[in-house]
Amino acid sequence: MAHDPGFWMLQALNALQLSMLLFLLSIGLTVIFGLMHFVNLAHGSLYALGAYFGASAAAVGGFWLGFFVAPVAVAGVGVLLYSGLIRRMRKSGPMAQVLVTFGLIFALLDLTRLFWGDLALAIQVPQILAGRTALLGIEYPTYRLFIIGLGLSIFAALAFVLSRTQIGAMIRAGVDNDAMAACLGINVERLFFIVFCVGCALAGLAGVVAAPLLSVTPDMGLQILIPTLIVIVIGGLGSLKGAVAGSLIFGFVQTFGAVLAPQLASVLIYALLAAVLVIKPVGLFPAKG
Amino acid sequence: MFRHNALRYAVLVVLLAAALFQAFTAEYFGLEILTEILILAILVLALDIVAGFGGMVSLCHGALMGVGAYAYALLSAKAGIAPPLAMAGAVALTGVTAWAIGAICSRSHGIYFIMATLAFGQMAYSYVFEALVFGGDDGLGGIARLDLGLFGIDLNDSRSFALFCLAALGAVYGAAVLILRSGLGRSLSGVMHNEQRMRALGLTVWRVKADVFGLSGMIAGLAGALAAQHIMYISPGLLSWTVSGEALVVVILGGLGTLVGPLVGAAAFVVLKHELSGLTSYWHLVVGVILIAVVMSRANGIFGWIEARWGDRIERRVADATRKPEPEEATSDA
Amino acid sequence: MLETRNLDKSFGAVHVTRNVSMKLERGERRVILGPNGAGKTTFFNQLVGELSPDGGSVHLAGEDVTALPVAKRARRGLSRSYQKNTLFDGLTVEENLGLAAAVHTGKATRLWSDSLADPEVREIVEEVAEQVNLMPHIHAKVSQISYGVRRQLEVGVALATRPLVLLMDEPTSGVGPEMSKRFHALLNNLPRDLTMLIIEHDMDLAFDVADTITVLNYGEVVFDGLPEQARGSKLLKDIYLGSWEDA
Amino acid sequence: MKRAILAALGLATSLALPAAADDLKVGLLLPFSGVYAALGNDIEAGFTLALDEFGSDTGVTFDVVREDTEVKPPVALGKAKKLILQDKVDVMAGIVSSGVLGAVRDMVHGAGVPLIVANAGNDDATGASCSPFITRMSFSNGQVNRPMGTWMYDQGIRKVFTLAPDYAAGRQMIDGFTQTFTAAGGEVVGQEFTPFQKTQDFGPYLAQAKASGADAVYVFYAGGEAISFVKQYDSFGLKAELPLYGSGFLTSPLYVNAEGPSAEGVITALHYVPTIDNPANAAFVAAFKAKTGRVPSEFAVHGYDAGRALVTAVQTGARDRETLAAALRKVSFDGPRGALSIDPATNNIVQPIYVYETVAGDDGLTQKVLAQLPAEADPVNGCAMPAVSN
Repeated sequence: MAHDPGFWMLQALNALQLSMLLFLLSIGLTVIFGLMHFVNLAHGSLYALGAYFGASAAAVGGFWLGFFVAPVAVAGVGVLLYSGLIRRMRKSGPMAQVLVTFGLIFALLDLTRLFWGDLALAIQVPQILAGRTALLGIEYPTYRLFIIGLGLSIFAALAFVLSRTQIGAMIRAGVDNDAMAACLGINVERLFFIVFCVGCALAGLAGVVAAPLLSVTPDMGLQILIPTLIVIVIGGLGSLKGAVAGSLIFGFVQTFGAVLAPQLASVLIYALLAAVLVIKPVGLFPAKG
Repeated sequence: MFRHNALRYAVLVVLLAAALFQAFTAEYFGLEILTEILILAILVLALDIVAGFGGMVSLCHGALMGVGAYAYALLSAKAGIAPPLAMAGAVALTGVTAWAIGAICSRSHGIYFIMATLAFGQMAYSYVFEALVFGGDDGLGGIARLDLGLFGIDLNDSRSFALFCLAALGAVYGAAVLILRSGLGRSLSGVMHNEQRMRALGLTVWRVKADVFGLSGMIAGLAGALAAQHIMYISPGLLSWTVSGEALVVVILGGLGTLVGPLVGAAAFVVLKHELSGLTSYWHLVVGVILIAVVMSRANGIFGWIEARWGDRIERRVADATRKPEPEEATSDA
Repeated sequence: MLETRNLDKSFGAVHVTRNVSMKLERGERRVILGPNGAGKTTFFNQLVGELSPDGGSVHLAGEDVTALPVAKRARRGLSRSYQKNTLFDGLTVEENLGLAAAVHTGKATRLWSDSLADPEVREIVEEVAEQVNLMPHIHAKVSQISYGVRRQLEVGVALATRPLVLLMDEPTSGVGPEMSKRFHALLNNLPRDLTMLIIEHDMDLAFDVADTITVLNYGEVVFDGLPEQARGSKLLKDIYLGSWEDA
Repeated sequence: MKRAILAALGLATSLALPAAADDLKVGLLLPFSGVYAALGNDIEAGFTLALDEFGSDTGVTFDVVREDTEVKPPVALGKAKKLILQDKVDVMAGIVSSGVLGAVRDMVHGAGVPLIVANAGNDDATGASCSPFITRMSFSNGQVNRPMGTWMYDQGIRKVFTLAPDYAAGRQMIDGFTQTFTAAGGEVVGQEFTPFQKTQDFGPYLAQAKASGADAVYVFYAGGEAISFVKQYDSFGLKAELPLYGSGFLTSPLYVNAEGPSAEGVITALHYVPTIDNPANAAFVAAFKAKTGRVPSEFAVHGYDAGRALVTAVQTGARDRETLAAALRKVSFDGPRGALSIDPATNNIVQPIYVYETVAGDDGLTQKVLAQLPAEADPVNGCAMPAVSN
């Protein structure tokens, strides 16, 4: 395995790119869990929907139209889900929630097949992001750098919102202790609604951003679900820090596992998850409360 | 703790009668469906023991069934061990595997437990998928059924095999009831209700969880060994997490923690699936919507719903007859 | 019978247990008094092993049990009840007691027999039910009995492991004074060789059962002596009255 | 209960009616849901097209019973048993995944029902586990790739890095290629197998390929993985310095539009592309387009030729399981793929292989045939086939 530094640099960027994509997905899921104690297994399906909405819009008005339409449209689906299902399920136990969202996976999978067919769709990378950029002595696909940049910006924006704004303070209060949040006169219901929709929008964004990299197929939601769950469970459910840490761990283990131990590549991440849960049964950075 | 009541007995009798009727009157495809139901029923009983009576919601029971199926196939077809011994071996091996998983996951709860079991299931799946000994994704064929020629039974006949599975299901049901009524079963329900207190009373909680998970794994392994014999061919798809997910759906649709409910659920699920997949290739949509509707109705599955309607009435009648006057302020007689 | 040596515990900057040393002889009934937040329950949690101390040791019947997990200490005869009811809600009174008795008799992990049908278990269940006056409710579910009876059951479950040392965290918490009196009478009727350590909030009630009294304040032992000495103690009055109202 | 199930499945009627003398019951076993649903639909469209086109003047009515395998071997086996034992079909066709083929093999062989394989390419199916009742009208994994090894060496390529998903088909495809490539004198400088259907980011492997010092990369991917792979290969800018070759499924017409410009210039080998220049293909492409509005894929042609093989067998007078099986093994005709025949030693198809480049055409991407490599029968590979009777 004697490779030049450029090789490892390239792999590190690959790992970072995968981490950022997973971060976009897991952050929404984990905040929704932290705040509402709601496990949304259909989060992956929302990601697939984002890719499909994006592909349809991109076919009409190019990548950037898809880029902006997808999160909004998926947030719209989030509004429907929230008012139709989620709000009524809030008081039910986790089992019921897991099952309802399991049912949603089934339903959304077939709905995408009904609307968009079984054939794979695609979104082309816009001209400005096509090609490669020279960076630290290596050439790296510009679009992948865009994903890394987007992930980091979303992370920075969320960190700012959560630490510096009033709504961020409310969310932190809610994650730590919902009873206290209610005492502080926060309209918890509305807060949940906003956070749920933002989480959905981020999943939609992840979908449309991933689409030019991958293929848009009905089962893409199911494929991403397990990695996303692994990320948030390794990190600790409901924890922002955990979502970041989990995404990075997953991205790097997956990427370098494929390079250094290809025979173990598919087992490695599950073994890591099992190991984390044995040592820290509630993940690395569990949310308090 | 599991208890039978009049309703549960009645449903059991109806189910048994329906299964026997189907076994003796159905043609080929009907028998095929019946056998599929019976094997799924064994698997969901295994899952109900841990999930419904121990709060251990497992997403690796599909994988455990797969372990049983592969163990049987390897022992009988590759190692040349006699089928009855291979079956015992498969059950034991799955039990040991499950015991280890249960022991390791015993400290995790709720969603973490679900994810931890998922991780182990996926590990097994990935391993079997890629290991060449197991035939990779092409699977293994040429699996023989148990030879009961000694008793004049030919299991290669669909009807006999269906009845054999029915007998196995009956035995498993009996075993499940015995497990749940044993000291171990009582401790399990104690752990589900209040794990901290059981520990404070001196119970080694992880052992109880692991033991029950291991027993449940043995049952799942039996389901696997039967499934391997039923289709006489196995593939890694058997271990996929969606199989565990479907089993969980069946348990919930039927009624978690009722033993009888999951049996109803297994029958309903298989029949529904076959009816729908014959009508449309979008049958997942229908199943999804039904699942959402059942859970949203807040009933504990189909059987839970029946029990809530009728069970209450029965319970009340019994209670009315035996109630003793008790003061509202009743505290202590000390 | 039960002894702590220099037990110490902090949560971050908060020092919750300060160098606590305490010794209970066999059959001794000691009451721990102290205002809210004095660290009484935290101290209990360290005794039974639900919390591990930063320093110091716990000794049961002459043996160092500091490193043992909760369940092992319990099997060696250390049993506790909780301030908040910690019962098996879906089960009957009999089953609650049975679970505890089954663990004690080693029938709790048997696969081939029902623990509640076991004669040894039955004997303990009946005896404990008599001791804490649960006979009239023996077949009722926890959800069907009143709060006061649940408090009795809370202690009953702890007793059904046949402990050497019984730790009770505010057994009369939340019940009226009249009822508390009767409860203490009931405790006084328990076998004399049972060592008891009781957290009690109400000073007067404490004197009903106490052989000895320990007072904790800010995690520290500020008084250790006989009830008569405590009754007149100025220090005690100050501590207690100071925070009495925030209770 | 039984009545209800059967009625719902639409079986009650088919059970009650005995087949008329000149009715042929055909079981079509394909995935109509799951990841290969698109393939199943294409094969079915081709199959029915062939029955309509060629079957009308045989005087035989083809009664097709279609069953969804869901790409799950146990489900498929159940369905196969149902077709054989309950519907009592005379012949079966279909089967997309090799796993499903492995599952139904013993059943089909044991029951003596002729099966026309319309996709699954597992080498063993016409090798060690061959059967006189199983005739393959599609391809075998090795067959498609073997000619490419020699061809690429002849093009001056000496060092190759290979990539494929880690499952039986992936390994067989790559093995077929490396055998002939190394025999010709080429060197495989690196070989990776990626976790099947679990790899979304090929970046790590692409960086390895780049660092390996190879002249070219040879891969097998299909479906969604093919799309992701081709796009990511292009985005790393590897296409210019490290030309991409592969098994033709990589740039199948079914997926190539989703791959877009990334697929341009990729050179692959396959037994069929819609741009093959012969009259039979021109007619087929026109008919398929008229029926579905799509350009036919290799999957469509599998279905089409499977249907045509069945009709050809019927034309020899075969009407029952035994005679159909015997007749199917002797089928040969000039179809869209050129001259086809069945190798009596293995029952596998013998067909020419086309090397093609994906290029931009007037409306989207199209396939430019670079070479037609002669048809070669697969090695017998452990198959012990009873000789063809009479």
